[in-house]
Amino acid sequence: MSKTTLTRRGVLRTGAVAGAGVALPTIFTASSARAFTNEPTGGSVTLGFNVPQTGPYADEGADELRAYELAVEHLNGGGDGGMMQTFSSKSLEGTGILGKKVEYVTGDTQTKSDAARASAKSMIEKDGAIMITGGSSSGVAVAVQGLCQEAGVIFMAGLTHSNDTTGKDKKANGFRHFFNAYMSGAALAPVLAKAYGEDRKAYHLTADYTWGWTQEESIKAATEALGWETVEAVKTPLAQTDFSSYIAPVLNSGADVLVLNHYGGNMVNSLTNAVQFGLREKQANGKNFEIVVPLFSRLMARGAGENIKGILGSTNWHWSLQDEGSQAFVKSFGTKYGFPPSQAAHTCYVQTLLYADAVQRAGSFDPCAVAEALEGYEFDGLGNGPTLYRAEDHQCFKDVLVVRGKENPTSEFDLLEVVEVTPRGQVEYAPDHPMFAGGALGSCNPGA
Amino acid sequence: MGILEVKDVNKRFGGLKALSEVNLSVVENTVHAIIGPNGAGKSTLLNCLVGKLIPDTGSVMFDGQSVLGRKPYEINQMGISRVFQTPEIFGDLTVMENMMIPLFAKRDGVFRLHAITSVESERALRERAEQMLDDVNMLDKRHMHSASMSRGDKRRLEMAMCLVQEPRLLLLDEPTAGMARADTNNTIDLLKQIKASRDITMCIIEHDMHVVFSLADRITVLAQGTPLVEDVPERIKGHPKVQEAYLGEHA
Amino acid sequence: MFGLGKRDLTLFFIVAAMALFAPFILNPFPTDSGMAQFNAGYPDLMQRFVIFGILAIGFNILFGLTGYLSFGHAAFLGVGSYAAVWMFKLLSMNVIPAILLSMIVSGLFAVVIGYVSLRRSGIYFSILTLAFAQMSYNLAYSVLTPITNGETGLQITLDDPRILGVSATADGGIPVTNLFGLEMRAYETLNIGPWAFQFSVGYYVAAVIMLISFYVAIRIFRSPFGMMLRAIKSNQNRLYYTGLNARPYTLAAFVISGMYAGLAGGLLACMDPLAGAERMQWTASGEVVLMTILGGAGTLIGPVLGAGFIKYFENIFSKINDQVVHGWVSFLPDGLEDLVVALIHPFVGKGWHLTLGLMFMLIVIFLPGGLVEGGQRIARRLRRKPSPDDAKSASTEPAE
Amino acid sequence: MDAIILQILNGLDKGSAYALIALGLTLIFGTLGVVNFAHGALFMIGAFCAVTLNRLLTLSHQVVDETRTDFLGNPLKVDVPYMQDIFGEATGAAIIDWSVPLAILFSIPIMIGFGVLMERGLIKHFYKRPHADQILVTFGLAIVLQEIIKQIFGANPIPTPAPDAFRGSFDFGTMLGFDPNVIIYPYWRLVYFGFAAIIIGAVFAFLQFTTFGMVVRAGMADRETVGLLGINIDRRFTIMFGLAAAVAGLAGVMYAPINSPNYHMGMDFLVLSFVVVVVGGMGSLPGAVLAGFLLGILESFASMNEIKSILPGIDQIIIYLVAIIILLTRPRGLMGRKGVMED
Repeated sequence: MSKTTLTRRGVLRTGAVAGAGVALPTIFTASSARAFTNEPTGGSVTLGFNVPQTGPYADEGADELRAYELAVEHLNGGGDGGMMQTFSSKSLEGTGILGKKVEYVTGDTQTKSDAARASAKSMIEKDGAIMITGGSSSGVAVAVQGLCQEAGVIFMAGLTHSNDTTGKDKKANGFRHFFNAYMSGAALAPVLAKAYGEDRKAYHLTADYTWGWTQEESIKAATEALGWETVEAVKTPLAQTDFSSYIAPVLNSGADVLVLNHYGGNMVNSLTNAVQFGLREKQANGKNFEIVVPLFSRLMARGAGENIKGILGSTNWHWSLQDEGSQAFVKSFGTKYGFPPSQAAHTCYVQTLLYADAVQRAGSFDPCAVAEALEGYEFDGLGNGPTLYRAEDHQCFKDVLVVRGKENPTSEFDLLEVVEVTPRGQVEYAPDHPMFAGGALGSCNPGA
Repeated sequence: MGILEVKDVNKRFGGLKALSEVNLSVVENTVHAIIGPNGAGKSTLLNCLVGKLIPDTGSVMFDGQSVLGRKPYEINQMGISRVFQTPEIFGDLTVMENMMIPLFAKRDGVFRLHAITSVESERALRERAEQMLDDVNMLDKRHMHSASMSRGDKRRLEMAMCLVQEPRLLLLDEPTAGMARADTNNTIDLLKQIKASRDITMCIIEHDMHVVFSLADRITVLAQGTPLVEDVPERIKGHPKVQEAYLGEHA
Repeated sequence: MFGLGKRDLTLFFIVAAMALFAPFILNPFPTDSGMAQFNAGYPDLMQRFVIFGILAIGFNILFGLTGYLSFGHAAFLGVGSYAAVWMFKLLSMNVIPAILLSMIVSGLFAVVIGYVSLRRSGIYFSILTLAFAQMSYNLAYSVLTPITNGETGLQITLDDPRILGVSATADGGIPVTNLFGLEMRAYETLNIGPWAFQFSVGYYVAAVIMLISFYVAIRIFRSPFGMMLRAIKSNQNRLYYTGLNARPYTLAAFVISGMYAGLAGGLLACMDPLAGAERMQWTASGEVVLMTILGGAGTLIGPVLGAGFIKYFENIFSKINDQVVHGWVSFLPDGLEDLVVALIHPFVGKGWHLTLGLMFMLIVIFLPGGLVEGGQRIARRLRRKPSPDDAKSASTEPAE
Repeated sequence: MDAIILQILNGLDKGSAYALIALGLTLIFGTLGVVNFAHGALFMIGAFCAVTLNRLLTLSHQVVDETRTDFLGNPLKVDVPYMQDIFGEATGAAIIDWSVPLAILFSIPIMIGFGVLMERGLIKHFYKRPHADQILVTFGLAIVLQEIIKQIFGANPIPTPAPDAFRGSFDFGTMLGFDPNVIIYPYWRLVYFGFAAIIIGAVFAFLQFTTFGMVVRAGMADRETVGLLGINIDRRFTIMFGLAAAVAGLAGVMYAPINSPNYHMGMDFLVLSFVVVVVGGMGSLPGAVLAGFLLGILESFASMNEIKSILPGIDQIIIYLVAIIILLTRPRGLMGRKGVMED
């Protein structure tokens, strides 16, 4: 792969060369007619899959990687085609993207914004990746999104749930398919009110960093609108492993619902601890004490074992969905790997197809053309029903699932049951909603 | 009036009275030895002189200035150098570097951020160091790693490090402890040579009578924290109190 | 020349030549070959090599010379990065003020932490520095989010004031870090046959600063100050009775070392304007310690080698996936190919930590003096005179 | 008042975990003079002993249940543990239910063996090396161990529940005259506290009242002299390393139900356990126990809303803040000896 990359803003001036003290040979390539960063010239195109491979989210990252490999296989015409059969757009033909064979490189985000950016940069600078995708936390997603904006490549976010990703930190080159904290609140609140009544007092435990805060804010707003009262909202350190000192005072606080705004290891531990304290067998204010986990991840929930039984939460997607698209995806993923895909795998697979389709429709890999093709795009057949990629903030709007921990699971994967599919209309919000205000998309950057 | 004046010094460790009413006067340009049986308070007294310990009462004056409450490095800057019982040198450094450090301390004081010039470029100091090493017959060992030398060489290096600072008072804490007879004699010769070649006051704490009587101009005998007697060596030898308190147990 | 001895000068020129030709040295494999995976000559990684080199050189001034093992050095790296990004947000995108401020702020931070921590020595000192760094990290991630932007890290945005610059470029983008107009991210690619070599402005700026830092470090090592620091490591008691106060010396070394770390942090932000809180985490501090010991503590070049070693693993080994491994061994018969891939699989890609851990153990067990000792052994074997004399002189030379 | 009692209780419980981990660490340091960064990994391996036993007990064969289907629509295969085949359904289920307590027995020989192997195979070559080298090699070992566990068990936490009999929590409040549900504490955590107290007591008794312990204590004070007396102190130290590993392992086994074990739980505890040991004073066993409880209680208090509202973020830094204050006021920690680890 030979390439001549010269950024438009970054042309080396002669004086600058001398200034840097670099003696450059005369065979130096002249400013070439490259239109955008990493324009694929050969018979293939390289995508960058940037997922956590070490650290606490490594399993989630591994599942994302499986989904990406499956997507690449399908794009190149292998396997059973998966969701390409059910996707409302028929522009993908199984011949790669724009006739170029899809290749990929992988990297490790380590769930650190720093490492994630280093990894993404190496994909862009060394491997010539034209699009970066993946990730399992919002901090990383926002950081890598910012990098892709500066470098002039498209970023298709993986699992990121914070409002900020398409709120105050939104970028013209970044796109999110996954749902967000606001949507969780909007979908979950009515179900909570129906199941537990409208006269409830909630106690929030919140992971003390940006994602936790936006989720707490969203859930509070949604539940308070339905008549709940928030007794207390306590921040817990991210590094906390034992939540006993935060859970011990809950029962005596006058609250009758505990909301755990935690994810990953934090969620597993806080939920386990809460159940250990016997909260779910207790009565408060004459009602059964309840626990709510607004963002559920089946993969991580396994770590909490029996403790998740009967607990309500929301999720982006679940393999038990019966629509055609989900079924097709579960079938090809399950056949290849022997177990059902996670919601992280689903969103990553879908993001890859959406990107490929947008390139195909735009007829170009130019990030600006791709962004234009994605903006305001309506599609269906990728699970979650009819979906809109909103132009104003690059957020997907689609149905959200409210789930409950299953009482009698048939296997280690069968942990959640879908309680309600909240229709898209109920979770939509205005682009200038206060929880999302403060940022600007800016203009699309093609790099070059 | 001696260069070092110790007056009415008392020091207790809990219930133990280590020093009581110690008075001592060291005359300039003499060798003053302090002897006494184990536990007599010799080391405690020495530590009071160098700032490691602070007496409970009394005063320690060096050249008319009090040393009490000063840190060891400040006392050194006043002109007191100390040789330890087991040689304390910079083991990771070469012999030459060991010599340069006291010279810098003498010239630049307790702290100076001298990060730009190189040690190599300090010609004048290097020459002084080499001269001193020559005086103690160690010039050929100047590039050696000091930790790898024999104990005798380490002792000589330590003395050279102290002497190169041209101290007005040199304190020696059992300089021949644990040495073989031949090494002891070498050390005595070295100290004699030092004494002969320059104006220096020495204060020696010593167990070995042979060493004491070879070197000392005056001797103070310490027993149970109190000076028993102070006199010239000839008279100390036959002093009955000393026989009883100290020599008796050795004889 | 330059006030350096002959050996130091040679070493300096070797390092300078390596830094200058790094784009060639680090890209030995043609881009279309299977081994291209091992090429490290792309701007981001080359920048990281020299920047973490600066960090390790600075750490070595403290640890290698005085023996004080700071377990909180990453705090200065993080503080330097935050200072630089704030400079980009408030003043201008020029890197000079950013670098200066990052050094000043981290220096002040080091004065405070050093003044308190240096009251203790040994592991008590290590734990004090660790405690300060962890406190900084935990607070930066949570309560101090208004200053640090917490989880995401501090970024530059379109609505920053930038009083001496522009908030946004003419076409609506975020302006780029530059040195008087010379953009850090600009790079040129030179194609020679199947090889491609990238020359990045950011890399050369960082490399020049690294060479200056390296030069200053050599001067410090050879100065009376450096000798005092080694004396502190060797025998503090003797130092006190020689009329020297160890505390200001160690504090000066701590602050210099902290400013090196701040410089590295500022440079990281110059190359990529984002400051993440995890830069201050204890694992990041541990990484600096590992770099220095792995390369050879107390030697001049060791820390730079150690930094390169660890960053290479982190960025190259983590990117080797099964598909790549299959590519290497595709010439083997199918069954054997799968077997080889299965054998390599645990050590690459998501298993890069395992390889790194094994390498740590092997190096510490067999090369107590780090990579520098490995190099010395090879050099000695090449010279074919393994006399005991030689071994002795190697161990007595404190700095190579 | 009730909140304070609750947090003291909680602090004692947390403290018992800290003390138990720190005890093994300081035992190794005190006897062998080795800074063992792999101690957290030993704790983690202990927890995974519980996971492994649970896996072994639930080894199953599959029975096809035609009435249900799996996620691909094929007939569901239901796992039936061999234990239930051998001992009958009820007894088999009970044995599996009690897998964590059973793992105590299972883990002791494994951990002692592992500790001895580690000491003979690796640590003994590092007695004379600088502490920095010891840190590096044990840190490398810790990474290798946790990566191996990750390759086998994955990165996600693995639920390892306590026996059903210990579910729920005990109401202290009613005993003290408070309303019900005011001061409650989970049974298993109380078991953990008791267990930790027994182990700590046993270690102290062992060192205090046995000849072996006396020799080891003498060796801790002055290794050379004891060696000169013709006592093979090295072999005893090897055994001590095995015991320290077992203590760490047992702490891990019993901790498994409190927080589901994951491969990096050792690293999470590593920094904390070092802080505990240093605050207690390097090499001091009572110091480590005291510091463990002290930090546990202070951490619990710092997490109270009343305190957090005055000092936001205090729970993030309390451990480190306390460590700094203690080290500045007591140079060698709470009960440290002079001259240990100061060079």
